[in-house]
Amino acid sequence: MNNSKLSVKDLDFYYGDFKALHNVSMEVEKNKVTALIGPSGCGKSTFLKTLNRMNDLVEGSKVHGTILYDGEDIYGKYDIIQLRKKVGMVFQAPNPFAMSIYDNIAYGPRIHGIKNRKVLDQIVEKSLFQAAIWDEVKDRLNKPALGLSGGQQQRLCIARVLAVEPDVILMDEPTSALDPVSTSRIEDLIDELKKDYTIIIVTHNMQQAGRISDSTAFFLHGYLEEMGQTETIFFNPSSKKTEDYISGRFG
Amino acid sequence: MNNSKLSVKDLDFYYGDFKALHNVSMEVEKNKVTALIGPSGCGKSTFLKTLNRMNDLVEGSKVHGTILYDGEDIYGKYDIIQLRKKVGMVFQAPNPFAMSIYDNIAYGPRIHGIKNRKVLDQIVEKSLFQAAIWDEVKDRLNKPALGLSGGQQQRLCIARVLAVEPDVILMDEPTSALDPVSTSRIEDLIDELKKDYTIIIVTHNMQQAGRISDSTAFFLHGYLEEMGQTETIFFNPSSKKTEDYISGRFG
Amino acid sequence: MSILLNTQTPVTDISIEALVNSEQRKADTHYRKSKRANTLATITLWSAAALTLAILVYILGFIIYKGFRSDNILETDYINYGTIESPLPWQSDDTIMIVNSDVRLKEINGDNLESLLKGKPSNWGNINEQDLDVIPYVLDTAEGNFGKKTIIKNDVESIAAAVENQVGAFGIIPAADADKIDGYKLNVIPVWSLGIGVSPTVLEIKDNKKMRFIDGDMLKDILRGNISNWQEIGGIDLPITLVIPPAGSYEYNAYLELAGISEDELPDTGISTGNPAEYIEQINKLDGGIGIIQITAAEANDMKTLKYQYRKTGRNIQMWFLFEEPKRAGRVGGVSSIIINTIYMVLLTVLFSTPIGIGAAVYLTEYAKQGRLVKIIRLGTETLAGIPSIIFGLFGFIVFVDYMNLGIGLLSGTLTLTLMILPTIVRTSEEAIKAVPRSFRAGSLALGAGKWQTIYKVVIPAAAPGILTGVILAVGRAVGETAALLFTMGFDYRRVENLNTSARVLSTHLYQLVKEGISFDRAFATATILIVIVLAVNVLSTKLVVRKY
Amino acid sequence: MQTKSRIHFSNMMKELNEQILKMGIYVEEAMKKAVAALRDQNIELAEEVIKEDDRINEFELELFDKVSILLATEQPVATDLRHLTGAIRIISDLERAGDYAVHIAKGAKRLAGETYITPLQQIPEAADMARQMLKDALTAFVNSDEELAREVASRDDVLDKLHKKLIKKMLKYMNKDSEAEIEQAANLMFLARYLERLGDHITNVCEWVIYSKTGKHPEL
Amino acid sequence: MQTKSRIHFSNMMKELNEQILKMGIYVEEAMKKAVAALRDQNIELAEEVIKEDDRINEFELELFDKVSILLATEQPVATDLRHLTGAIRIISDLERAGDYAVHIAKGAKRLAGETYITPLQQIPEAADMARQMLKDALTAFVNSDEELAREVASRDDVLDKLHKKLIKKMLKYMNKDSEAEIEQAANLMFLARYLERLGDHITNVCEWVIYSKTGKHPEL
Amino acid sequence: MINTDKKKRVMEKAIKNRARKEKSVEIVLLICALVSVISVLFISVFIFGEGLPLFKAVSVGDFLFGTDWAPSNEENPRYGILPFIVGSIYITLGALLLAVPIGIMTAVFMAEIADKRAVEVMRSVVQLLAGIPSVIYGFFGVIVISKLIRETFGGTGYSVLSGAIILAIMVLPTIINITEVTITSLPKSIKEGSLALGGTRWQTIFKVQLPAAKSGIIAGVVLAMGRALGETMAVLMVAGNAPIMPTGPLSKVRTLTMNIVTDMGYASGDHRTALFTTSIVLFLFILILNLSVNIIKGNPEEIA
Repeated sequence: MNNSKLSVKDLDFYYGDFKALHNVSMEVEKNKVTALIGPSGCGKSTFLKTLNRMNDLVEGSKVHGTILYDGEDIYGKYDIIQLRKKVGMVFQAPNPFAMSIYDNIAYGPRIHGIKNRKVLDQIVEKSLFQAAIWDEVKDRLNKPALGLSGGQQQRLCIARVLAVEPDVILMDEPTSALDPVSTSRIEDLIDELKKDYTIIIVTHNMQQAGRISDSTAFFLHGYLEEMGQTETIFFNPSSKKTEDYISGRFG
Repeated sequence: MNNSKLSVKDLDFYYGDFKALHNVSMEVEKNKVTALIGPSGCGKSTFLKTLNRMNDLVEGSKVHGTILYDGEDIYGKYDIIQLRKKVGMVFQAPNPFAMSIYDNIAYGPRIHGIKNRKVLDQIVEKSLFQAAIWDEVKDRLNKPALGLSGGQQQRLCIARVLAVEPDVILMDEPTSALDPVSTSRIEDLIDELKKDYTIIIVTHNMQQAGRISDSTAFFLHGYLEEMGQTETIFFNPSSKKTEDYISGRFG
Repeated sequence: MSILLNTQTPVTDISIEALVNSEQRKADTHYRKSKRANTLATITLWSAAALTLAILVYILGFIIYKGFRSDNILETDYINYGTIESPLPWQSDDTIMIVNSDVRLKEINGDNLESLLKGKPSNWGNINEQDLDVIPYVLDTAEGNFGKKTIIKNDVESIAAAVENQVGAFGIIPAADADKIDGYKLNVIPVWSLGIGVSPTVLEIKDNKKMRFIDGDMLKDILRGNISNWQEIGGIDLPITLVIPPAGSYEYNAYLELAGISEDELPDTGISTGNPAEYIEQINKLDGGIGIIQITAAEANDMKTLKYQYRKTGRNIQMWFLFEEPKRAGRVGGVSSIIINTIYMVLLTVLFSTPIGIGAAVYLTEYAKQGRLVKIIRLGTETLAGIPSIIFGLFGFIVFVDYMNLGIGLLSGTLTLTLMILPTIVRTSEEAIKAVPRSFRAGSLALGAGKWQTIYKVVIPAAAPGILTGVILAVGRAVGETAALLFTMGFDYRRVENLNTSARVLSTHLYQLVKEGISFDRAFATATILIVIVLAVNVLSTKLVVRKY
Repeated sequence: MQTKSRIHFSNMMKELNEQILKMGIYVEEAMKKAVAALRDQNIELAEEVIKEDDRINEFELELFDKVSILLATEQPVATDLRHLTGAIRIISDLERAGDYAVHIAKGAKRLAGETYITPLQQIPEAADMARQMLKDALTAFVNSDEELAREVASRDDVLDKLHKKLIKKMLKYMNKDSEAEIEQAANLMFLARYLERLGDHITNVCEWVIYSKTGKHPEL
Repeated sequence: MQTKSRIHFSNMMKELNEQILKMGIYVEEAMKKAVAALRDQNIELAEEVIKEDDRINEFELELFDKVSILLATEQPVATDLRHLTGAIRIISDLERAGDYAVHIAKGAKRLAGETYITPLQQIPEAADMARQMLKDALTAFVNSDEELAREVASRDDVLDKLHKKLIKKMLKYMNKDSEAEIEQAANLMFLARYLERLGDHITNVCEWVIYSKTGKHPEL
Repeated sequence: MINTDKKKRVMEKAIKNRARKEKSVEIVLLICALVSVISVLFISVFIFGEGLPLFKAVSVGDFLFGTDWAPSNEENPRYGILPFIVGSIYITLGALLLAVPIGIMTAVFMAEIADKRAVEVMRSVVQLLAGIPSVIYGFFGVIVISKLIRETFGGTGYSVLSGAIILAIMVLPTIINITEVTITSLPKSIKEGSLALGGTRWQTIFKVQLPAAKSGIIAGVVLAMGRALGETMAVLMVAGNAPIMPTGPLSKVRTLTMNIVTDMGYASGDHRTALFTTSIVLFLFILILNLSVNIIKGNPEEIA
């Protein structure tokens, strides 16, 4: 597939002896929103974290299979720092650093060697603008980021990711800690961002997956049970298990 | 209304100087499930807690107005211990005590003076049975309750409430900490329990309110914005705010 | 993007490429730098942790090692070397010493043996720090200047039997009769009687240097003729003149054994002598002369002797140490009464502090309304926790000892300690109680339980492991505390009789032993006991894993 | 992970199905009565049909609301959702079928005084057939029985043939001179037409059954 | 608490509305062409209408799926939901309207060779009126314009009157002797009937508009 | 019916008893809670009561800034404690200088680098270091540190340096514990956030985590300072205990705490009072440090 940004082949993942992912293969299309759904412990978050190797942090974890990012194997020679720069991540709970709003956004560019203040200014403004929070914070860039509301913090975190110019953005239940209003805003933002980025989002909220994603992958017990167009998954899934899950029934 | 179990009239509630509830009036029907919905901080949980005076625990809280339980004013001479016995409560996160399953259920009857082992045995079995968890735990009544899964713990907590023979059961987002499977079970249980009990449930999950409740009350900024048959609220609410909230839109 | 757009204008293309290249290079450099910094930082952090670990291992290892194994450099007039059996200096025949098996004795030198036989001292304490009466037995054939208490028997077997049965008894028997004591439960003790005789010139002071002692290796080298000048072993510049004892004499055999050589290997430089008198004279007369000799003989002839330095290793702390009462400021005996005092102190302290501590914690977490009172109580607790123990000591001294007239003793001490560890218990209990989820309380209250019922039946049981951990940690602290006890509990090392009796505990005992320089071996042993308690406290407190809710 | 969950929803769905069946029975009854009225020239029966159509219409709206409320409160997806959207169309077809019964009843009223130009044969026959089809189609819906639905739909051809036959016959009568006969023939032609349309609606129901089962729109 | 949220959903709804309008235009075109074919006795035009009906039918299914998918993925409630369930019924009415255009086209084909017994006047008139009603009804739907919907529905009476007038006229012709004339009259009667039905469907659309606005089923 | 009546009566009785009990329990608990406060009050009152009268005989200036401590001089007793104040400060700062870098780095190691088992080992190491009684540290100092200093730098080995080293070891656990707790209690997501942006571990620790843990670490250092300042036994045994102004790292030194212990055994009259006055100075030092810990610690909670 030419449009494939990430291409996962026969991925197995182990936490110690526990096999958390079984033989997962998946193509993630460019400039699309792909939602990963499934019950708790199904491996969706684990899978997400294999994509920018955040799982390397877990002791005793092991990966088999290949993940190609733009055709290169990220578990091969691909440099992990470069990978994480290209494949950004937004977390469940907003996690701004205990610094000013400006420094939060500038943190990424700075650690990647950009020191010129003007360039940083530009990056900060652009990122905040893209994350649809510029208007709310432009007058208090030097205030602590922790003073923002939860929803604002999450958009700030998205802006922080945008500042290092990623290609793919992974989101791990980015709205589960937010109220409905903030959730709506983030969802709108995701809709906006997919013009420029490839987005993969884990969500336990089926409605959310339905609303914002183009493709949906359903994980169960570490297996990729079904993947397809979101419309198909929600309207006419081929697997009984998928249907049971999305319709809130089991067994 | 003859069918009214709880009758709230012109209730104001203050946390210190902050007025958390404004002039709320509501009739809660017997053997029905009433859902309280609304955005975070709208007062729905606060309202719930006024019904069994759990809000008394909060320093500086103040109540105006009347709440009649079976016609008696619970903020009048009504004994608080009796009230809480009659108006049981299930919490957001399952909170079994750090004791055995048996002792958890027997705790309530014991503090109310029942010491006879045979009677306790009966109560324990009946309550667990009612809470649809008897089959899962009957062989390990003496094991610690904290060893159960989240969903089981929550049903245990419901059983614990049933053991003191309440009349009304208040539930404060009882499934928000549970996975979809456990949530389904609790919802089924609620459907079952309403035959014998009057249930009031706070939920931030609108779908849940739709699924399980007979009446729905929508709170906003401490006001009871709208209350009515769940079907009406979800299908044809009279308030624009209600509609915006339930359809995920604001403003 | 712009690169793609500009492909039609090659000029711009090149400049952009150059720009991109330079940017790329800059990024690469930065990238390499940050990687290197990362490695360096990791190494530094590892080292810091390793250092911390090393400090602990060293401290514990050192003290525990010394606690179980005494390892001292000692100096004596006598050669303590190998298995040399010596004749008693005042007897011509070889003799051996047999000792009751309860007497802790591994070797003895001639002087000590002689004084024991004379009945001075009459207690083993001076010899081996053991509080036992000395009961000497000798054969009627033995010659010597014996004390009044020395019991004379007429056969070896009866001596052996008496020594076996009487605690503190020892006997002297001919070496030839060694086979007669087979089957008796008693110890045979080697007796040292040899010393190192030198000519007075060796001990002269020159250039601020003086020959002071000699150790086993030096002696061996000298006897083998490997060393020719005193300078080589720290003495003055003076050639060594080795005097060889008369062939066949006791000294001669000892010489060979000490040097580890056969007769043929005797060094050529050595000056041979024919009889004991000549031997003694040669040593005395020759410049830099040296020879091994019976101390009694040396004393009799006014011969100078060199100190012999040796390393004495052995078991230090042993079971008896725990179960014997200390005597003579701890110089003698064990620490049994001190351990008992320590236990009393801990029990009393826990008894006083635990209920108050838990009560305070419960009040703070469950009852107190957020307000000035809580702030004051919390501030009070924190301040109390920060006050140095010496100030507690002073306070205890004025208030409990002086003002309340409880005297320096157990009660004053434990009350002082109670105040000291109270904050620890309050704080850990508070944390344990706070860690019990609020939902437990809500759950209980919502069932119609009262507040105290809820606390008593739900909260405290759930917090019990945490509270217990706190108490154990507090015990650990109490056991180790010294400064607060200096002026409040006193130093009486006997077992306490009542609450007002001055009482020494392990920590103060250790302090006394070190401060007064009584015995470092005892100090190490006491420190080891303290450390074992600390280890036990730690293991216990971590074993009580605080429940995760 | 077995749990018999969403009991409430399952019950609601079952109730809905039962009510759709009930509506089907009403329509069928109306059909039966209308044809009987036609055959027996029974004006009262015909009027009864006309009057009862209101009930069917109301029933449709009631069921429509019920489906909507299920959509609002239970937020179903996949098969459940298709079942409900299919139901919206099915009740609309049923209502339409009811309308045709009314049309027939009205026709019956108009023709009540006249002597039939020819013994009524095909019309009651076709009506019986249509009624059976309707019954079966709803059974297929309730049981999500795709095969039955296809079979019922195939029967429509027979109905069409009957219709054509009747039209031909009527046109013959229309060539006659009697004004009354011509008018009657025209009337009967309309009635036959209604029955044919009814068949189409039943075919539609079958299509929706298959759709709600498979998610695909079949061409029957 | 102001936020212009659920942009995606709003866009999807807008798109759906546009497509329903588009479907309406198709139907209207078909209507226009069919009536033109009838008037001008243009067989080709008639056949075009018949052929193009497939597109309308497909369009209906497409829109139905679109609505279903919106229901599945966006899980709307209240007004949004009613708008969507209303849409299901409206597109079904539009499709039916398309069918009537086909019927008219078929009639046009049948009558193509004949000389009209009377100048066609009412039929194109009624058709124009119906087309305008259709347009307005859909505008009302897209704008949730209750008033317009009511107004459009009220126009149906005029349509009905026109129809009755035409029927009366035709029955007159039927009393004549010419076989051809009678058949033509019968045919034209049918055509008029279709237009009347069309009006009913447009009225239905109006009802659904009001329903999706108010949640209540109006009786228009 | 009879049964329910009985049940009801039983319950009513239970309710009545409960109410009475609740009140008395609360009072008892309040008394427990007040013990700490009362103790602190008593300690202050008695220390000040015993110590302040000295200023009748000696001026505050002479006491605080006098460099001569000669209480036994019968004709002209002098009570200058400046050498002890300076000594305390020297030893404390020396100890912090050694302990802070090692402590923080060890804590970072535990929080960020070490695997689970290494962390467990290090935790028990720190806990043990904290648990070892000061008298043992003192003993160890006498046997090992003093000897080391003596053999390396000459002199007696009892010196500021020995005291600082032994105190450094003693306050190490305080610094490690508080720093580690502060770092690990930072939300994991902060670290993940930085790593996910392509930050190296080093950058993450030093640019994100340590700054976020700043106030906790400072609180730990101040707390350690208090410990060091108040420590008695260990320094008493290794620091030489000479009442002179320390001149360098190898100089013998006496701290405030040592001064109290040393003379308390035999002092009387003004001399004894002077010792209490010394303890007032120590007490005030500690109070100031504790207060500042409270202020520093207060901040992160407000943010969180």
